[in-house]
Amino acid sequence: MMLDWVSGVLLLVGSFLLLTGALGFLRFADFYARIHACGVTETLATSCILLGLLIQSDSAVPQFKLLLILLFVLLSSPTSSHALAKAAWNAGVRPRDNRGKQPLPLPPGEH
Amino acid sequence: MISHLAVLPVLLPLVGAPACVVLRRPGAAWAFACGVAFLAFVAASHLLVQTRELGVISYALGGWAAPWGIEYRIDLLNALVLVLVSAMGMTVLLASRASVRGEVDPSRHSLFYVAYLLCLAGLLGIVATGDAFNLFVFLEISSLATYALVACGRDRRALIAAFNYLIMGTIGATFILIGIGFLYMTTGTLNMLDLAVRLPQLGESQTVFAAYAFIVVGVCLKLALFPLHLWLPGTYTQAPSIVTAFLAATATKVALYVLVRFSFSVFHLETSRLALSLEAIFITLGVVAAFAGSLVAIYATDLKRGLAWSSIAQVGYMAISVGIGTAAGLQAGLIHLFNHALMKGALFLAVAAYVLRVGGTTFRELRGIGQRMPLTTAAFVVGGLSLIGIPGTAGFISKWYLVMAAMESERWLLAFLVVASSLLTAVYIWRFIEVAYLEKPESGKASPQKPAGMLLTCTLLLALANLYFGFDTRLPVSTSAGAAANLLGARTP
Amino acid sequence: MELAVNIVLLSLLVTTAAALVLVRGLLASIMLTSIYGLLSASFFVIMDAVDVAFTEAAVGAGVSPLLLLLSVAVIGRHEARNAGARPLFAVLLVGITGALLIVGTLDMPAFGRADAPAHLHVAPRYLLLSGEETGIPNVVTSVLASYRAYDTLGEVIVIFTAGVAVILILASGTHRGSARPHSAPVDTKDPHTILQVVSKTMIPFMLLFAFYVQFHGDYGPGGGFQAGVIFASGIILYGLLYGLPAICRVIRPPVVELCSALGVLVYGVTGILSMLQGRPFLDYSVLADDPIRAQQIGIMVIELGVGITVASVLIVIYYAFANQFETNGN
Amino acid sequence: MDILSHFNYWVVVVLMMLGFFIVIARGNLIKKLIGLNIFQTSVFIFYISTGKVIGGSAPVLSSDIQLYSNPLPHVLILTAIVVGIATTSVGLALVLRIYRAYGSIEQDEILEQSRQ
Amino acid sequence: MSGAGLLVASLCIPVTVIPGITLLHNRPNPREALSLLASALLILINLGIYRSLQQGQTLAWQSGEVLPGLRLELAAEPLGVLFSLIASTLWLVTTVYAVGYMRAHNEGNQTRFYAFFALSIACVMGIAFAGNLLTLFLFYEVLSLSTWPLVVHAQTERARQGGRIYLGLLLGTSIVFFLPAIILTWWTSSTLSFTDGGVFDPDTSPLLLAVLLVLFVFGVGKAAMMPFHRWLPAAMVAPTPVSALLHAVAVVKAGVFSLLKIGIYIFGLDQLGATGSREALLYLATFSLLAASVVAMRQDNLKARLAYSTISQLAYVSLGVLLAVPDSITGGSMHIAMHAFGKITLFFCAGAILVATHKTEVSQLQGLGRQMPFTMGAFLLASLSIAGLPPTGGTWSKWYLMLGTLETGAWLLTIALLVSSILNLIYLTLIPVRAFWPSAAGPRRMNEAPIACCIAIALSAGGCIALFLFPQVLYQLISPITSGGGMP
Repeated sequence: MMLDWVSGVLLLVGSFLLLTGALGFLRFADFYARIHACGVTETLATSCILLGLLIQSDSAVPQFKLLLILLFVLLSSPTSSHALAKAAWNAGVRPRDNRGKQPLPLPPGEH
Repeated sequence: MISHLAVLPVLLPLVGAPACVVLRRPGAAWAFACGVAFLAFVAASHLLVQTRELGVISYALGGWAAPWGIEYRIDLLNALVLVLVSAMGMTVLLASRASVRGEVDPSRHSLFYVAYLLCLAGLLGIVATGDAFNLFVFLEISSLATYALVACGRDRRALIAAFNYLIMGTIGATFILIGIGFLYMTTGTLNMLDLAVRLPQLGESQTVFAAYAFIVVGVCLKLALFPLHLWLPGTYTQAPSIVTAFLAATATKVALYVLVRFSFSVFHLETSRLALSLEAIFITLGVVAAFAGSLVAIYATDLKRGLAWSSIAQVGYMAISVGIGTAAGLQAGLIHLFNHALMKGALFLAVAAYVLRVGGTTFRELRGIGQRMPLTTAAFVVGGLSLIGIPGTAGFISKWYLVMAAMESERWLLAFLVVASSLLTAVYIWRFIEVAYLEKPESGKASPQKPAGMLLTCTLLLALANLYFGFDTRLPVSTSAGAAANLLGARTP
Repeated sequence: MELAVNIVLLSLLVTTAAALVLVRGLLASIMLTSIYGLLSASFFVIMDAVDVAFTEAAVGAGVSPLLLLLSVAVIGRHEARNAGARPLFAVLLVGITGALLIVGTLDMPAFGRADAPAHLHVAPRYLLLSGEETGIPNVVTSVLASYRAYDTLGEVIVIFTAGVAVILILASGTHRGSARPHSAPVDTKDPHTILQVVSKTMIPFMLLFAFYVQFHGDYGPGGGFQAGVIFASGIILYGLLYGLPAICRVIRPPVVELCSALGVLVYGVTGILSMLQGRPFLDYSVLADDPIRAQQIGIMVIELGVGITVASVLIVIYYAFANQFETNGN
Repeated sequence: MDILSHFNYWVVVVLMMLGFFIVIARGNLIKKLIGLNIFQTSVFIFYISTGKVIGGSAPVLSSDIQLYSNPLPHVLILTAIVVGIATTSVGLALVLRIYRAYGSIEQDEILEQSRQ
Repeated sequence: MSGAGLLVASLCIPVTVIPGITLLHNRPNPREALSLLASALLILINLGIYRSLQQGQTLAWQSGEVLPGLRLELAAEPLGVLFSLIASTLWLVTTVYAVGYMRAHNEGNQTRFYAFFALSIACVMGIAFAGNLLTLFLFYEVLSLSTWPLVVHAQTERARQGGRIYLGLLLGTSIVFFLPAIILTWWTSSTLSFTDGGVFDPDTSPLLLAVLLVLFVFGVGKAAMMPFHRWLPAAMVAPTPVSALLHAVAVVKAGVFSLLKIGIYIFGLDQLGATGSREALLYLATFSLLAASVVAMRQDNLKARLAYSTISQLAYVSLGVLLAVPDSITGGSMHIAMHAFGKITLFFCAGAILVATHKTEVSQLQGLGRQMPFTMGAFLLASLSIAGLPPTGGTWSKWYLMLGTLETGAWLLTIALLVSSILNLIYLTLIPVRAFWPSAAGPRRMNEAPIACCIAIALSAGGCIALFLFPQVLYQLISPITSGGGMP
């Protein structure tokens, strides 16, 4: 019973985080901010949901599989965010100010 | 092996193709492919003999009985088309070596033969199968191989042609898939015989009607029936000549087979309510195709393109025969299917020889070719006469039966239109003959003669076949009569 | 509940497709295609088609966007605005086809009814007897690999044909099979260190997972095709990160080409074995004395053939495409 | 016949037609292939819908399940998906060659070049 | 040799020399000797067939089935024997003539010329001995095709134009009318064999028969019935030996011969007489007969004038068929022979004039009689034969045709025939008369054509007279037809 509660909370938190991530993705000003919003929230959110499901499940094989998926997500999700950001940078996308108008000045050594 | 006869014609090229990949030398690949095609032809001929003696041969693949497993069901109709396709596939392949060397990028030769075998296997598989979905799978095998073969053409327009064919062909195949899906929904089976039994029990169903419509449109795309012919001229013109010869002699024939099979064996077009309107549609489209195709062919300045349009016209005749829908009509269609393969095979092989010799197929390049290549041009003339329907050639027999069928069903105007359109054929064939024999060749363009003995032999062989089947018609006539009777008599209560 | 998910997924599908119609620009289109594939995979799960969902996820959301991306990398993402200005004709044609389809659906049995003819005729036998006849719980696998094994052979041939076709089409100019690029491996000044490290640890697991899927297909979703796709993805991932030459050194193109034929031959020869013993093509009963055992052996062998061919053909196709990128790209 | 019973089919028809429309109306060759992809995938969705039995479960035999969905469409669509990806890859290979030969993949531009 | 063997040999001899002719393309003398040899042999064989027929033997040959129930058949019957004899005799004469003409005229591609000539003759033999409509049609079509290379021999644009009209009309009519007619006949009566008294059931629908007759008459384009006559003038671009043998004798006679056979053996005279469309066609033939004569008068080119004259004379034979009484049939059949000898002489003369003086127009021929007295004499004789005046063979055929018109009571036609004869006289006989007329140009020395040409002219002109003297040979040969027992 207790475990059910825990898993319920985890699932809810996960869903909420996904929603915020999605909102951020839509509303934030520039590419990097957006990818930040969903990249960060997604990893946590998926982990929460997977954990919640892990608790719900009652036999060993699915639990093992879920664990593997969790591991995979933990590895792949940040990496893909990184890859995206890097690709954007290489393609010449530059961070902008809060309203998304002005390009921010480049760090030293870049042009 | 006799008991496996039904599956051998398809299986040999199907398994032969991957085995052919191992052979890296083009010559070896060609020789191997020829051997495989020859064996397939032998198997198909045996099969025809067997079906003539024993009637329908059923072969349960995987050992599972029919509606649950996939069945090969060979009756006279399949057997005839199998023999035709494997024979033409073999002949064109035998002729191909020199032409492929002349027209296809050297790095691709051995894979070219692999693709050829795959295409052949696909076509044979379509014909042999008794399962609607299996038909779709083999249709795709042959189509994919065809796209690759067409793209091997030398001109960059070959790529466009292949791409257009891919788009249209895939739309057609998807339509067929939709049709098969509808049929499955309403009957729960994919086996054609089973479908034929179950469909009449449904009575009038919109779903069945839609299924038939989609299958017909899909098949007609493959058949290049006017106005769904748009892919054909480009494809035939731009593909390597050998591929054109192969496709013209086999692919549209197989599509016609599928149309006939679905219309009469599965849907019982002759008894259904749709019959009248469909009759009119097929006949109208066929007549329009016959005239439009021939007219465009008359104004073509390129021999290959002209012949491509002629194929559209000839497909029109076949559509007419399906539209007539009587036993005589179907027989006429099947005979024309058989004979047209012989004609177009001979014509396009001759074109392949021309390409090899003068490097192109425009009328300007072909001036005076009759003096330079007397035997090839003689073969072309025989094929052309056959196309016109001069007595003594196979084409005459086709025309005879088609006009007969039209008269028997008292469609006098149709009979008249059929003979009148064949006059247009005479015009474009004669246009080439004048160019070939009466014009002086352009000076200064003497390309070195490449050895093409096999090509010439095969071309002459097909030309002789055109003459032979103009006099001894027992094989196509009796087989098609039996097949037509089967198709119409297969009404199951 | 199921109905709600159903409706949501379908509306998402429609939205995606509509967006595809409206959007210009190839990169966005490819992303939408990928989404479409993923959504339809999810839909297939709702429809109880787990095997299909698995495959569609791998193909619709994986392989085909990958190939599209590789092509766009060569060609560029631009899509002209006014190209193909025949919308009226298109609307007409689509309207007619759609109307015909709708007409066709009117007489169909209602969605999901257990007494629809499709569920009463052939399928019940599979559900009732396949367990006894083949000893394999996953009915889709037993139908695929035994009852309709010939279709599956056709499927393998189709994928093999695609491989042959792609080489045939793309090989001109460059010598067949030698995917020797002209430029150096990807961007030496900016090595994807993080990506490389992460994926290097993941690739072995991917390959392992491929084997799991290959051999677990009898009991759950999976089978040769899915396994082949996953295996190939592992290899392709390596190629994407370390460059074509690197992967070509590990797995030589001619070998892959031979493997693609080998898989088909494994399948075909299994069938021919039965013929040599006087049974129909692909009748597995000759492979062992016990019929169920024989079925299992047969299914395993042909699934292996499928896996080999699919993996090698996908790798071959990747090589051919990547080679285009390396020789033409940037 | 109530509306809901055919709702799935109709939506799928809409999906198919959207894909079909892209194939016909768009001039970009890659976009055409994408459309073809959508068209085919929608047909797959249609097939799978026909196999669904409400209340049934995935056709993996188990002693405690009585009602299964129809496995046959699944088998067919597995094959069809493979056919689809095969077509797409061949099509893309052609597009790449076309790009190399014409420097464009827009139908209009290619047609114009071909005419010259 | 057996009867069937003779028939096959008659077909094969011209064909078998073709490879020989082709191989000898560099050596004219043996090549032409071979042609002469073949034609002489052919005459012998045809005489053999004639003798066998007179002795009452049955000569027939059948192939295997081409279509179920339908074979290729050869059979010797009087009309065919008559036709084959005329054609083979004139082949020999024409070959002699051609040797002189082609060499004198320095024509190119002579090998092709002789080869296709031989092929055409083989087709003519096939038509003559055809035992059913299918066989007839087969050789009929191949004849059209094999004469095309002869028509376009010069390979000039004008020759090509002529070739197109030639082939277009001949193939067109045969495919659009003849072939459906044959198929319709097969469909109604299940046989295509030529049969005494016709093949149709007495209760066959009259409408069908009427349509069939129209189809046949128009379908046999080689009979040059108006309005499908344009091919004949177009074919005049060919070298003169071709015009002479093929377009005065073999091809056009093949047309009217086919009509005769169809009339006699497919319809049967009784049925033919009762067919509804016969009368209309009869008047069309009459119109053709008169109109062609009128047009011929307006032609200045000699060969064109002869061509229109041929059209007119062919209409006589068609008329004979359509009258459908024994006398008219006799007249029509005899006219095949009479006109053949007459017209070939005229063409030979035209060719001789061309070779010797390079003149092609009628208006240039004034006073030519002194230069070419022999040629012009022969021309006069032949033109009399065409007009139907003694001492030439044409007299008899026209006589029987007149009898035929009188028998059916068609007075109008009798008058038409008379008028036409007068027109013939005007446009043909006036030419030699004016040539011999003393003209201002004054006497010049003799300048005849090559000796081979003169021999040929002498032979054919002699034939005209011989036919006048011994018409009973012809009459006896063809009398079984009208008495109802032609076919073996």
